[in-house]
Formats: sequence, structure tokens, C-alpha cells
Amino acid sequence: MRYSKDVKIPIGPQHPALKEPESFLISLRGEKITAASVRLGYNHRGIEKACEERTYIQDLYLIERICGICSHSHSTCFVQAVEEIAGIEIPARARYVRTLIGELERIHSHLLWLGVAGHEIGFDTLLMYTWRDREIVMDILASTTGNRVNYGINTIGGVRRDINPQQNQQILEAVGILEDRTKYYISLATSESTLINRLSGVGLLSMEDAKQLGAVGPVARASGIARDVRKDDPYAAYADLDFKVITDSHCDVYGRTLVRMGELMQSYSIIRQIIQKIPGGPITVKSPRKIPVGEAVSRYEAPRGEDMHYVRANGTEKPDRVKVRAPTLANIQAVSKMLEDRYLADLPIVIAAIDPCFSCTDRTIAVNMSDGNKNTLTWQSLRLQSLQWYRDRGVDFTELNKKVMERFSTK
Amino acid sequence: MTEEEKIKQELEEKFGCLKDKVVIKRERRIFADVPIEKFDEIFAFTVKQMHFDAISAITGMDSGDLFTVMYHLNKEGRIVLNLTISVNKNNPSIKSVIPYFASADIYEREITDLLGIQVEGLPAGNRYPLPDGWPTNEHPLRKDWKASQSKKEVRNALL
Amino acid sequence: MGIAIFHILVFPGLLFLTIFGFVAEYFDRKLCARLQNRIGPPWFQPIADFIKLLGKEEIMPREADVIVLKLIPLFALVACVTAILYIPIWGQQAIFSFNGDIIVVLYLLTIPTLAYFLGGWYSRSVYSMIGAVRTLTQLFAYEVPLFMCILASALLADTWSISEMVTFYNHHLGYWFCNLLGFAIAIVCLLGKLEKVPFDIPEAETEIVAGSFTEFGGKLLALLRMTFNIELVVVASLLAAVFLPFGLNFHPAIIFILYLIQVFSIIAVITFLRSLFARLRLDQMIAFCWKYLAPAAFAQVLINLILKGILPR
Amino acid sequence: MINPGKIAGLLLHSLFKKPATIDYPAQPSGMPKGFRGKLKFNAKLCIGCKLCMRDCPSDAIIIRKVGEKKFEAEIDMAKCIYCAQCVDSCPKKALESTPEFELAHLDRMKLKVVFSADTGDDTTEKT
Repeated sequence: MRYSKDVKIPIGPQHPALKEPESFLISLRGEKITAASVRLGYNHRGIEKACEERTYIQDLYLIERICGICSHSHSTCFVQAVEEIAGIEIPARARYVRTLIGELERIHSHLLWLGVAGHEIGFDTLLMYTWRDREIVMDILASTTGNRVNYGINTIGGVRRDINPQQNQQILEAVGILEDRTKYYISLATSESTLINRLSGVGLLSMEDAKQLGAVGPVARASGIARDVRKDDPYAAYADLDFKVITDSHCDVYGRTLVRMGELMQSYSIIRQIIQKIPGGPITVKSPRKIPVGEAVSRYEAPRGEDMHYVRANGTEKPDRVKVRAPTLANIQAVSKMLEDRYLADLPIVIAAIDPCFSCTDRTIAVNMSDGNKNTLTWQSLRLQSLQWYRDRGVDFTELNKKVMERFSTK
Repeated sequence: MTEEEKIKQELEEKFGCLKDKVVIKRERRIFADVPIEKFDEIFAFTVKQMHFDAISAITGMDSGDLFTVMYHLNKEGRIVLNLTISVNKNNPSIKSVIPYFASADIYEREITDLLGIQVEGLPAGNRYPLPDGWPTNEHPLRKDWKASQSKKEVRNALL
Repeated sequence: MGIAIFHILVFPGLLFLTIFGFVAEYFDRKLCARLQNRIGPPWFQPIADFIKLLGKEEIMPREADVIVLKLIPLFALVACVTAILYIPIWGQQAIFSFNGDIIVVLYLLTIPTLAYFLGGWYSRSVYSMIGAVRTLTQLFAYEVPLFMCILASALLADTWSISEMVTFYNHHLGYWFCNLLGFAIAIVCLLGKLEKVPFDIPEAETEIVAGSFTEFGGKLLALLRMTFNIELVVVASLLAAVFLPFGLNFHPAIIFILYLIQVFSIIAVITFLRSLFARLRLDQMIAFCWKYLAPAAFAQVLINLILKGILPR
Repeated sequence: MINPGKIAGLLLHSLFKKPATIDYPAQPSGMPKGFRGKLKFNAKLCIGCKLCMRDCPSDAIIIRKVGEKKFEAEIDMAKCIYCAQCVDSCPKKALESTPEFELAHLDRMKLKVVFSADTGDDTTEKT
């Protein structure tokens, strides 16, 4: 077989490098990647359509479950749009608590990314240590908001839980420990030679390409574009907090690592300012169940980049249209550019470098297939349907099914 | 005279048809209804002369009798200008904005898949976001499309 | 005849190596876990994995060459086990030793790498082909420095048989220090041979699934993992015999204990290095081997040649 | 600036430190006090207004009238997403969440927890 034509290898949708389903078709010559094409949509669950069938309060929890890592970004973005349409002015303390939880989420998301990046380049020890330190911030989130991941702290018109002084103390201690852990990781990333070899010069994205391909968040900032929604279009309490927008001129995965770690340090200083400046007062305001006619575009600086929600209300309890554009959807365009004439070994770290969150990107369509009116497929009918599906393909599970059913029904 | 008002005034001077169609909802948010025939000209003007250099998203909506497509442009990440055009439902087709923004490609594929709006100038490529087995005439985000009444192939495509 | 069967099947042969392999794997995983501040697996984890894998179903890809795939793990296993017979474990004399057995052992230890290449190439899946090609390219990079260091120490001992080398170094304890550089280079090359992290490019889990072992399942994978463990033990004991000859002339049982300590300390060094680095790319690995390891190994050979002339016999 | 083994110090240091992980099923690992886990229903306070049923994002709670001013709640633990929106929407504070989170069960039917009107305690047994 002459080796002229390229070998086409599929990466994904199930692949150890990709934590979530997306598929790249890579054509390889030897170890060099010559072309890459992306296919998304595997994680599509129809959330935008489902939002139109639920009330605003129920939507809150549906939107929050778009993504496991940046759940607070989506729920805050959605709630801000709804409050803007309804003209609700939420109390100052609620804005501060939202910012606090947003920054805590940025810390746990960036630490998680650092570990995954380490794993992608075979540095499992870094994964183990970063994820051990991440537990500190996860415990803080669990004790302040009631859950480690889907915090559910937002409600229309404010927040559901207050931060008492004893929790403030815990947060300050945790931020202190995390700060010098991050300093250690920064010194590690800037001097550990195997890490630097694997990260620098990989996934190059020049400033013009980043602008043209619409990259957002740390990917854009690592190519020198100083764009941060918290600074350009301040929301929640960011207007009266001072922090720096971290940019870097490396334009490669190494630059993105430094930008993310710089942002971690900024988050610690933001949290300290919030704990100091948080005003007293109520944490929520009475809000109507029916939102008047109107539309709003709200933007949020999620850990991965600019997250944008568009909500249109038609005066009823249910939104007329909810559009979610997650940051990864903007960054995914740049991946094929970054992959050009790279080694195959760089593919996982280049994909991981934009910190893809495909559950955000594919917001899904029909969640439940109902027959006749609006009821869900019951568990039994789903089982029968799958038995039929297999029978069409010549495999009969009916006896096995009978045995399983008896065991369940007897108990 | 804030920056938003300057933009609004500049738009209204340049294009008579936008006379009172440009609305400033709040700081840094401008909404504008654009007639479809003048859309290309206005879009080129905002992107080239007024330096709205990034497109955040393209939202497609089914508003009862016609489709509305909204282009969210922003200027240095600060001011968001939303251009809205309406397309009639029988043969909905719009022009692609890929010449201005390469990243609009995936947003336009999403509209074609979910709402069935044809986009001229969109190069062939992978479908997004629906699975390949999904029948081509089923567009889930249309108001009349209910999960329950979908035909058998849709269900098979999903199973 | 009976004693030979005993040697091959039981003591330094299959049974001893299998058990030693499992213990070595447990020690390696536990130490690596403790280095990463984790608790680590219970003592029976390696055996549990082995039994679980035995129960799993073997799926053969359609175009794959079934006979070759079935023989590959046996092929590699046999090569490793026969290599141990030439390495002195019980006392200073190996079971079979002749002048030139170090060359035989080195070639026997290259056979598993060739077996992994064949296994990967004949399973015809895209991932395993790429993995297989990577195994070979990596072989050329670390093989030369490894051979040079081991043969340098043989040069100093002026013999080609491991047992005679061990006795030589026991009588001239001072000479042991001249091989320190060779020992360090050999350890680094071992990481390449055993495909441990800085050089585990063929089996790069996040890029090409499981490299040349993607299509192996069930019993074959169980056998393959056992071969990895045995390969780890055999190579560590080869290094222990060649570079750390602390045997002297105690009672053979004591020498056996010393041998165990030496092997476990070499495994500990390998585990420590394994959790220290990120995985290098293939081009970086080859550059590293040819730019640093090969010249250093060559220098080691030069030093030994000079010392051989100067030092008293 | 280039030294390959920079993390070696940390490794040796944690070799002698207590590991950060615990043997979960053997050693218990609890959640903090405010954790939103399994729901608890207090039948006496319930007035049957069904606000919680309306606000539940996954239709997991059903309130049934069993007698004069006596109501029984059936919560489907499999459907419930533990957002505790029902706890907030209930005007009479009849629902509260407990920090218990080990709710795995072999039988899906067992996950339908019925809080009977008079006794008020749930009828599931621990796995």
C-alpha cells in the first residue's frame, strides 16, 4: 500500500481523550495531521424546545443543567435576561452573592481544566493534585449553596440562600490555601520542561485568526485580544469590583494555560473584595409569575468564554423563545485551524485547550417522545420498544425479558 | 450623547427605512428591525464602517405567521447591536453572512436544521445539531412541530 | 530432566515470575498512588483484574489475522521467561550460563517489543497500526543506548557472561562505581522499553485509545498484562545483576533476599520517574534519546575502555 | 528555568503524608449540613394547595387528599432532581430537604416514596 494517500482516523464520538461526545475526522500523513473536520450534535437533548413548554421557574433548573461545570453561568445569564424583561431590580446583596458563586465556579472549572490538560498530555500526577485541591472549593460550594455542582442559588428576583459570616470565614481560609496552591502550579507550569515542551507551540491561533473565527474567553485572550464580558459589559456586581483582564501573547496552548492560571489569581482577589464589600439587606425581591411581553439579550463571562442568552417573553408563564449560545460553540470553529499540520499526539491537548463543554453546545430538541397527549414514554413501553427494535434486527430477548420481569414483580 | 445614541443617529441618517425602527433598550443594547431587501447593505455598513467586528450568534424564531432571524453583532465586546429580519414562511430563504464572519457557518447550519430556513451561500458540510438519520423535512423548533405527532422515522432516528 | 522442568516451570520460571509480576505490579501501583497522595489499590487488585479479564469475551476484528493475534501474547511471554534463566538469582551462578549469554538475554528482551508491533499491525485497526509503528520507531531510539551501557559494564568485566560479570564485580567491589552513569542511562531507557509515562507514546491512552493493544480483549489482554509485569521484573533483575552486584559469597538464600531488595528498589525508581513527567511526543523522545542518551552511553563505553587498561585485574 | 523534575519535592512530601482520599463505602463520607438531599414531608402542616406540584421541574411530587384536611405526598425519588424548589414554594413549610444522599436502589418501584397522612414517615427501607 503506497503511503501517498492519507490515513483517515475517526476521533470520537466515544474516545478516551474526549470527555464528551463530539467527533473529529482526522486525515493523517505519518504523524502529521493534514485536515480535520468536526461533527457535533451528539449531546443534543432539545433544551431550547423544552424551555418553551415549561414555566420560567421550571426553566431555571432546566437551563442550569445544560452543563455540569458552568451551571451557574447559564442560570445567571438566563435569570438576568428574564429580570431585564420583567424590569425587576434585584437587591445589591443578591448581585454580590451571584458574583461570589460565579467566581467560585470559575475557580473549580479552571482547576478541573488544569487537571484534564495534565491528563491529556500524560501528566496524571498533575491531574491528581489539581483535583485534590479542587475539592476545597467544591466543599465550600456544597456548604454555601447546598449542592456541589448544580447550585440552584438563583431564582427570578434574587438568590435563594444567604452567606452567613461563618461561611465568609471558611471562604477566606479556602481562598488562602488555594492561592498558594495556584502559585505552586504557576511555578510548575513555567519551569517543568516536559510540560512546557508539550504545551508551547501547539494549537497556534494568531490574533487575526482568533478575531476572524470568533474565538472567545481564554482562547481569545491567549492570542492577545483583551475581551472580557465582566469588564466590557459588566453585569451583577462586576461594575464596582476592580480586577485585571489577563491576556497573553503566546497564541498557543501554553498561553491559554497561563491565562487560565492568571484568571484564577484574579478570582481569588475578586472573592476577597466581595467578602469585604458585600452590603447587607434582603436577598430577593417578590417577582411576578407572568413575565410581560419583551425580549432581552444577556451575556455572561463563563469560565470558557462569552456565554449569550436571548429570551423572548409573550406575557404568559412560559417563554416564547430561549436561545443559548455557549462559549464552546464559538471556540469550536478555531479548532480545525489550530490542528493544521500538528502532530497527532497534540490533538487531545489542542481540543482540551479550548476546554470544550459539549453539553453546553448542543442544547437538544425533543426530550420526551409522547404518544397522543403530552405524557412521557413509560418505562415499560420503552422496554417493549427496545425489544421490538432488537427483534427487527433478528435478536430476540423476550425470554430474557420474561425472566427479568418475574424477578422484579415477585419482590 | 452616549455612544449608543451616536450609533442610532448614524444608522438612521444613512438608511431612511430605519427611521424609528432603532430602539435602545438599555445601555449597550440596540435593537433594529431591518427590512429584508435592504439587509445586505445595512449589514455591510455596520460591519465595515461602524466596526461591529464580532458576531455572537444568529437566533432563528418562529413568531406565528413568519420567521424572524436576529443577528447579534458586538463592537469590541461592549455594545450589542441586534438586527432582526422577518422571512415569510412558505419558502424561507436568507443570504449567508459567511463572507463577513467565517464563524457564522455553524449558526446558519443550526437555523437550517431547526427551522428549515434555506441559507444561500452556505457551503456543504456536516449537519448541526440534528443526527444524520433525522428526516430532512422535520424542523423541531417550529411552533407547529409537537414531539408527539412526529412521524415514525423521527422516532426511529432518535431510538 | 526433572530439575530442568522444575527450573523452567516453578522456581525461576513461570510460577515464580507470575507471582513476582503481580506483587511488582501491586507495589508499582501502590507507590505511584502514594506519591500522588492517594490511597491506592488493595493488595489483590492485580490478581482481581487478571481473573476479571479471563472471564471477558474476546472480540476479533473481521480483517484481523486470528492465529497471529492468539499467538502474540504467548510469543512475548515465552521470550521473557526464558531470559530469566540466564540471570543469577539464587546464588551467584545462573542456571545456564555460557560466554555470550548477555547478548542472548538482550535479544530475548527485544522479542516482546517486536511481538507488540506484530500484534498491533495484524489487528488491522487504525489505532493499533499507528501504535505499532510508534512502538518500532521508539525501539530504535532507546535500544542503542541501553545495549551500549550494558555491554560497557560487560567490557569492564572482560566477559560476555552475566554470571562471570557478577562474580567479577563481587571480587572487585570498587569497580562498581564506574558503571553508575551507565546505570542511570539504562533506567531511563527502561522507561522506553516498558512504555512507562515519559515514553509511553505507543500506548498513549488519550490519543490512540490503547495503541497496539486496542483490539486485544479477554484472555489475550490478561496474558498481555501478565507479560508486561513479567517483563518489568525480568528487566529489573537484569539491571540488578549487571549494575548492582552486591551478592558476595553469602548463603544463596541471603543472596536471593538481596536480589529481591535490588529489584524492588529499581521498580521504585521507575515508579518515581513515571509519576514525575508528562508524556513526550515521539519526535521529542527520539531527539532526547539521540541527543543526550546515546552520547552519554558512548562516553560510558569510553570510560570503561580506559579504566580497563588502567585498573589492576 | 528548565528543570524537568520540579514536582519531585511535592511527590516525596506527600509520600509520607496521609492520603487525601478515603475508602468511601468503608469509611462514611457525609455531606455538609445545608446539602439538598432526600425530601421530608410533614403531613400535618400540608393544606393541599398543590403549589409544589405546579413548580416542580420534573413532576416528581404528587399530593393526594386522603381525608378531611389530611393529605398524603408521593415523591418519586427517581424523577426528583433535588432542587428544593418545592421547599421554597410551599407556603406552609411542610417540605424540607435532609442531607441524606445515598438513595441508590435496585428496584425503581421502591423509589416512589409515599409519606402517609397520619404517621408522616416514609415507607422505604434502607438497601
